[in-house]
Amino acid sequence: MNALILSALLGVIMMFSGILLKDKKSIRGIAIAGMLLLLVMNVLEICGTVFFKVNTEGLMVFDRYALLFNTIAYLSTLIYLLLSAKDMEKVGVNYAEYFTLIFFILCGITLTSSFKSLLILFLGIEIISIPLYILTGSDKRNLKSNEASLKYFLLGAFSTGLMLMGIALIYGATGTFNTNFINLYYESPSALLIAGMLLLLFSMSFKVSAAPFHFWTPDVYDGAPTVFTSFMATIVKAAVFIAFIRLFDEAFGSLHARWQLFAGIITVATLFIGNITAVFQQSVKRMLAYSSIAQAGFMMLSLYSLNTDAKEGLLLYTAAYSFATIGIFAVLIKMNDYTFDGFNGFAKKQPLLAATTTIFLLSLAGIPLTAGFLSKFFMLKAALAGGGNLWLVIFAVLMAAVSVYYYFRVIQAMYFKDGEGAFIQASPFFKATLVVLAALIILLGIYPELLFYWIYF
Amino acid sequence: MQNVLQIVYLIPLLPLIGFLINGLGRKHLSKSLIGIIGSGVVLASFAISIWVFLQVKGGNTHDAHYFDFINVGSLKIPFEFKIDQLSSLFLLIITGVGFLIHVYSTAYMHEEKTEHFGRYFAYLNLFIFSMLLLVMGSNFVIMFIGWEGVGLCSYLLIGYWFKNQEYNKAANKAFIMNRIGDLAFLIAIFWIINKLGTVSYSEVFTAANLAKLNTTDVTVITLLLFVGATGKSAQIPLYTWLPDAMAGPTPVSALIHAATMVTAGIYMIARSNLLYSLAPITMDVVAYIGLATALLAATIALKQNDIKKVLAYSTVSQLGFMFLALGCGAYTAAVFHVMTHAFFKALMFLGSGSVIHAMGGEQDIRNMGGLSKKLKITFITFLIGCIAIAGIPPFSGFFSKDAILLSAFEKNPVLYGIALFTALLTAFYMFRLLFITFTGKFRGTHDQEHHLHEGPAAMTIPLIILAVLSIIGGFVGIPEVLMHGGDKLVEFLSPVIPVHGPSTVSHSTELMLMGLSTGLVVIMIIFAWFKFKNYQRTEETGFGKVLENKWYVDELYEKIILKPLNWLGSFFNNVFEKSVVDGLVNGVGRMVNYSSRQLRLLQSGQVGNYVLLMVISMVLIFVLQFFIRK
Amino acid sequence: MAIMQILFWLLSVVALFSALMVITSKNPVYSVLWLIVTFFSISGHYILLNAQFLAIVNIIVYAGAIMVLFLFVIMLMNLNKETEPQKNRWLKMAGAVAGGCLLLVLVAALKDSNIQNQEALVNEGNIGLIKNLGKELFTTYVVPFEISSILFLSAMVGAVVIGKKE
Amino acid sequence: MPINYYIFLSIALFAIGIVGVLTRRNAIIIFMCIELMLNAVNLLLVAFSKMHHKVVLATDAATTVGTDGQLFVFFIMVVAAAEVSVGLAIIVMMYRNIHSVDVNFLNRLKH
Amino acid sequence: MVPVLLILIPLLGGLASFFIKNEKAVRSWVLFASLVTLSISIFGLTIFNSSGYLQHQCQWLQSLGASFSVKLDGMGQLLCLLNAIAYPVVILATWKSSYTRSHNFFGLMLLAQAGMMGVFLSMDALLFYFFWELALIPMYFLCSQWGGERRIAVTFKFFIYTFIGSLLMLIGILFVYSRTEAHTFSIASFYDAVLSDKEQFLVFWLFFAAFAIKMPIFPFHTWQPDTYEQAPTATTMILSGVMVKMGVFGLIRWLLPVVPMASFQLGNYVTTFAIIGMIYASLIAIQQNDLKRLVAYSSIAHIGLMCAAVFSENSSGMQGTMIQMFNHGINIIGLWIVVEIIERQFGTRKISDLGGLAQKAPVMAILLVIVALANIALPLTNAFAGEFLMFNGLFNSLGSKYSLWFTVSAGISIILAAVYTLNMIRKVFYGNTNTLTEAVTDVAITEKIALGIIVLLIFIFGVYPQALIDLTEKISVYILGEASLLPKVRTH
Repeated sequence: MNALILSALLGVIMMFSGILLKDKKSIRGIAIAGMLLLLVMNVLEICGTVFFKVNTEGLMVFDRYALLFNTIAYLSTLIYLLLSAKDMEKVGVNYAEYFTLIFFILCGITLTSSFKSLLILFLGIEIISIPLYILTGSDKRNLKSNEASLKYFLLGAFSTGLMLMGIALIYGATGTFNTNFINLYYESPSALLIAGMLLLLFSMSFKVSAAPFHFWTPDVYDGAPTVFTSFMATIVKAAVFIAFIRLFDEAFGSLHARWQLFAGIITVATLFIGNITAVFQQSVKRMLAYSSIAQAGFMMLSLYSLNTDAKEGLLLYTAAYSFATIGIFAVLIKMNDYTFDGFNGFAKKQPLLAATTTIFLLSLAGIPLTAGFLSKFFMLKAALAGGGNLWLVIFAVLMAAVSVYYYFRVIQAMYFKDGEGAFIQASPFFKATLVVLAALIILLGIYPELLFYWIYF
Repeated sequence: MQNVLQIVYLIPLLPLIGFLINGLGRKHLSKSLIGIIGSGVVLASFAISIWVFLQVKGGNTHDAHYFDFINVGSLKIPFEFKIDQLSSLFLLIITGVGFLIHVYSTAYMHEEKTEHFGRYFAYLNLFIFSMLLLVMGSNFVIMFIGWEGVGLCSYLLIGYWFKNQEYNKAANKAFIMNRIGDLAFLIAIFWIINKLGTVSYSEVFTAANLAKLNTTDVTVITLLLFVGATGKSAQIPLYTWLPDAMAGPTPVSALIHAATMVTAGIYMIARSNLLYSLAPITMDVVAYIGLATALLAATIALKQNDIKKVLAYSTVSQLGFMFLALGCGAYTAAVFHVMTHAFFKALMFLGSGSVIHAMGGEQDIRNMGGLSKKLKITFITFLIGCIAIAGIPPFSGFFSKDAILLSAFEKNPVLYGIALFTALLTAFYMFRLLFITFTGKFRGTHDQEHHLHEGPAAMTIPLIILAVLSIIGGFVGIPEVLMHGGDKLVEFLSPVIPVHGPSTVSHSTELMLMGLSTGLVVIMIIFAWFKFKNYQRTEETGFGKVLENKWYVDELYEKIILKPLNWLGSFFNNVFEKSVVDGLVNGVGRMVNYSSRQLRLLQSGQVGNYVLLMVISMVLIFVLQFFIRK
Repeated sequence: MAIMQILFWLLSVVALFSALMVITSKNPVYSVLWLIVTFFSISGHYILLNAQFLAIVNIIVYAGAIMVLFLFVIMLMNLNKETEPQKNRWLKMAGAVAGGCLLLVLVAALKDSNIQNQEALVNEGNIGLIKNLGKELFTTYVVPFEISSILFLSAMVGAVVIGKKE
Repeated sequence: MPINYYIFLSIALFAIGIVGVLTRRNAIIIFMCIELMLNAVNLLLVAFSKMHHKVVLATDAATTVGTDGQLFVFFIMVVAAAEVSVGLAIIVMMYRNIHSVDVNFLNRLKH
Repeated sequence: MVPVLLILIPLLGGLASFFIKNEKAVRSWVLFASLVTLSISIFGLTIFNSSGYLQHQCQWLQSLGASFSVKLDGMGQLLCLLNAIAYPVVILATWKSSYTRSHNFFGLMLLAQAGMMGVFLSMDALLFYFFWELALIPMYFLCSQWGGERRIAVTFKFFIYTFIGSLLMLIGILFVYSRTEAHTFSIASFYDAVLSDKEQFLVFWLFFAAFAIKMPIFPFHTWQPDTYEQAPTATTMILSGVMVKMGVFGLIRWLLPVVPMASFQLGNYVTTFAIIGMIYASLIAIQQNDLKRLVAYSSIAHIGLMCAAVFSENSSGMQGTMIQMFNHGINIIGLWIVVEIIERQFGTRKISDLGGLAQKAPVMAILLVIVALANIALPLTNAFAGEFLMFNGLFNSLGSKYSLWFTVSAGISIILAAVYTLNMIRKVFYGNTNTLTEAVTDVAITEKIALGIIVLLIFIFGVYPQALIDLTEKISVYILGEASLLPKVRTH
């Protein structure tokens, strides 16, 4: 609750700061300070100090899982702002508004991570989506940006329609929007319920860009201004995933056997399309878009196998994935050639950045000692637990091997090829932040208890 | 109290030390010093061997255990020396002949550069060391160590002049052919381990253990051992390396490829005679192979013109005789022949060495002739050698060969007939060699002619000593008929090689056979004298050419073994490796790439298509849910 | 009850027909108008179901504000002509078929659901009245209500960001 | 009214909306079709709310069961309004740049 | 404590050396670090049997059921010793050859060492996997940064290929884990895990994929010759000397005891392939004209024998393999050193371009001949005991009725080994010098030391292999006990 209200307030504050202050630096300052405050508030709430006692009975529940995820999301956002806030200036004039929207999105994230009623889920997702449509299109002079935003908007609205239809059907079958009550209707569920559930599955798959509902992702991530791609590819996606697994755990957990097959199909499709298509990309940005699909495929495993490992693992996964991807994007933004060749000879010019980028890539590829490995490990473990589907796991693993191919192409370009990848100088602060981020990833990779400790202490 | 024979480790140790000194210090020591060290250590071990021999003669045999070599689970392979009649006898031969040849070498190799001189002696010492290991080992593994060791040394010494790639090829050939034999030997060892769980003679050759082995086991083991022997002792089909081995310096040929190493096979079989006695089939095989080899080699030797080649083939032939003896169960006779053969064959090789030395490296007998005037000692000693090998009483060769022929006759008169024929051939080609080389008039160049001279004392003295030995060496085994209790060797070896009853052949027959062989040999020699006393070079034709070309056996091997293997190798290397092993892996990679290129076309960029695809997949899933998996 | 039946059928037919016209008529302006008709008929259904508040809101917000906005934009882009470029036939066909399949599948799936014999209370029941809804909205649903204000804020900001000339 | 009628009616409207999205090229029309889909949902929700209301009404005269359904519709309208404002803004921006609202021209980003 | 140090010192040493920019300094630092490691591992040998110091366990990832537990048992001792010896030798041998940004080079080398140490020491499946990958990553960078001209593609193939293997192994690990009673990754619980026959086969292949690719055995060896050819020689030494042993090690520690049934049943097939591979590789080796490729293929042949011997599942084969892992490591490093010297002097590895080195560089010639002879397992060189035992094991293997044929055909490959080794010696060192080899200079002092150490080891363990055998006796008995199909008697 702290975070929810505060983030809304911060959004408003940023809005006015845009009008009052002209100096971008101070605007950025406020935003980062606010972000920090937000983070602190949230941690306080975890520790049990709630400032706003609002009764959200049956609508929201701020349990530890939600709060923990919020912490991850806020932390990633903080890092994201520290790394890339400056680069938003390049996008357009409405500097403060961007922050406003980001804070509103965080507000939506807070909703989706802690909803108990489908109404809140719906509102949350909309609060996330609408600002994203705008951020995607915020580079107005850039046709790609326009196109991306329009595509995103049309498809997003369409999927919203699907979602609403699903909710309506479920309401018809159960007469409630509260997930816990929905979960009670498991013996001889009516066709309405099943249909609604499937529609929700589709629309959520769309939001997390799982095949075959992923089509918007590459275009939108590619077209959107890179700063915002970074944001929506990481924190937003993670948040929606948390909502996804919450929904299907709390509302349809009792029907698991019913939808597991479809979850499996979607997982396989996502893994396949994401990884295979990424192989042939020439632009790193687009490659990362596909890789985000591939990673989504791995996260889908947690949905497929709905158990404790899966849920904990998903938390770790979101953290690992967000951190790594934010890091890579932060570096990518500074490049002015987004193709693989743009990275040629990068290590010679910027050894430190190259090293950190390598760590991020290794983490995405799931190499041990990085958080990426453990998160994938959790997914596999969850999928195998209790005689899960071995072939699915083997397939996932082979796809992970494929993913190594395109991640390592970047490493090869950076280290083993020579070239004039022109590169805007990075401030020492930027470098320091990246190093901290990399250290964080390694730390999570060696000592994940750091995270799990908070779930039950 | 500990047995005095515990110190026998000195015998192999001294040559090893010599090897180390000469090997490491070859740059810094003077030639004379190298020579002294090289020969000295062997002399020392010879002295110890004599002492050991006397000990053994006094009835003191001993297994000297030093440390556990390999000790896995129930399998125990100690590093242990066995000192008994057989090994002590071989010790004498190896160290004794070895010493003489070392001495000879000091003079023969004197033109070599110091470091190479040192290298040479290092190799020789190393060889002596391994050979001693071979005969002293108290179990098959130690024997195998020596076995491969001598193989290595022969490889090194054949390739001693490493600038000449032909020599190196010969060296490789020797080593690899030996390896083939060694593999069989190895498998035999595994078989024994598998059946008896031990490898040491004292345990394998106990009646209890031998009883454990059924006929097939014994037959297979013995056959495998025999294959090993054919490798080392140059029998059919693995004999072809020996003539090529003549690439090495002549003393080496004398030591390794005549006196000692090649007799390892005989030693092994004699050592495991108890096994062989249980395997009649193997015995036949051994006998026939031996005889066949003897005959084949003898025929080839008839037409060779390289002095050393002739001797090489005669060696192969003589080894064949020894195997014949083994095959006929006359192990003692074989060992006896090993000894005498060591004397006269070493003698003849050294003799040929001094000839070559005198001729300045010339080896083709067609360019020699009439050397008897210049090289008196060489001529006389060589003559003695020839008489010995031809088997004229009372020279050593007579007794040993007679024993063999007798055993052959016992087994089967046909064998005897062929063996006798071979013996006659031997006499013929040896004297052919003698006459072409030493009689008639000189056919070489002029500077060769007035450069002819007898070698220094270091070369002549060994010759003389060996000559004496080849004369008297036979008296240790005078057959019963000629002198009662004359056959000292048999009774000496009896603890190792049990004597099975008195010979079935009546004394009269035996005497008759002796007379027959001797007579025929003499005739042969006279025939050779008339044919070759003044030899003119003639081109070989017809069958003679086949013999000159060694029955084209090398070419045959080339065709049926080397070519196919090479073809297979290049097929694997160029075709299989690239197209299959790599092909599969790269193929997968290419497939991924291709499917990636196709799959991205799905991302058409058209919103309409995206929605369409989404709707279709929705419909499909609905259908799946509601109409297929009710 | 008969009058209710008739009204229901009438409204349904109107709704479906106008909806079809929306997607078939060449001229965008017509589509807008037809859509407005659809909205009206849906509002009619609301009234039928005695959900007066929603009926009103639907007319005001949708048929009123939103549709006017649409119309306004279309006029602004003067798209009011017949010459809208068409998709190629096969794609249209495919689209139609796919949509039809979805319809069929859903109908087939839901026709014998376990609530098929239930009925929607028509013309009675007062939950649809402003009084009741308002009470609920400002007690139980106050939080979402406030949250939706954020939605509007962000929409507003967004409109500014997108629309403002630079 | 049997609830099935409402279900079918709204599903039909929904499907029509989808077909519209699939068959038209004009972004605005597509958007309108999406609005149509939303309305179909609204109708369905109201119908369901009344259905549930009826069930309970039989036992308890003062029940407010079903209110949440209608409130949900209210929220949907709210969201739709917001969406429309943003969506039209985007479409206008698009039109400013390429002087067309034809979605088939949105093909810079592909593969 | 000792095992922890064995991992930590290379790790820290490596990390430290990233920051030493001066080449000379970093060399000496790395040499120092590796010597410290060596001394520790020797210390470990001296306190063998006093197990208190030789194992260490502490909490790590307990929420996953894993723990950081390392133990220095006989096999571990042997391989860690190999690993520890290899590094100083390699560093000395490559003292002359310089690398761009050498601090990175040596840093990565030491990291790889740490990883391999971990693999040999870890008593926890997850930990094992961690180190398994950890050893691979530095190798990737080493090979594709400092290798030959085709390095990037080749190394990438190598990396992905092995990576796929290890991922499959990961699945296997997870699968077994899900079947353990205690739900831990500890090796004991893995040995106790009860799997049905079907599951055993499954797990067998999953694990075997990783090991087969790593060793590699026919037909999974496609990465190896290219990688050895392209990688910088120092790296190749470590790859073939130490890293390849990880595969065999894995078979022994993580495959046989975990799925005894499947290992017993499938042993014959594996052995068949291993032996086909031996002959295949030997025949190819005869054809090679490139020294590196020749050695690479010979290594495939040797590894094949080890793999076959492991599956003979008797003490002779098992211990033979264990000591052979060590000895083969020593010998092949020796071979690489000579290759390295030759390549650095003449800039070519083509056998046909060389010749007559023996005249000009006798020391090199002699040392090479010794190493080469060890490579073909001549008696009184270290390899003999190992190969003898392995062949013996193969011949006496209980599982197979084809053991005789296995032995014979495997034996053929040792004849072929003699062929290519001797031909190599003949063509490179004997005969007359040519214009290229006229200018050869004999080995430098550092190389002499390196090769000297190797030759010394060759002879020590050739004459007294029992030292190694004693070291590995207990562990091999233990593992065979675990791997036996008879009802197990638990010792832990």
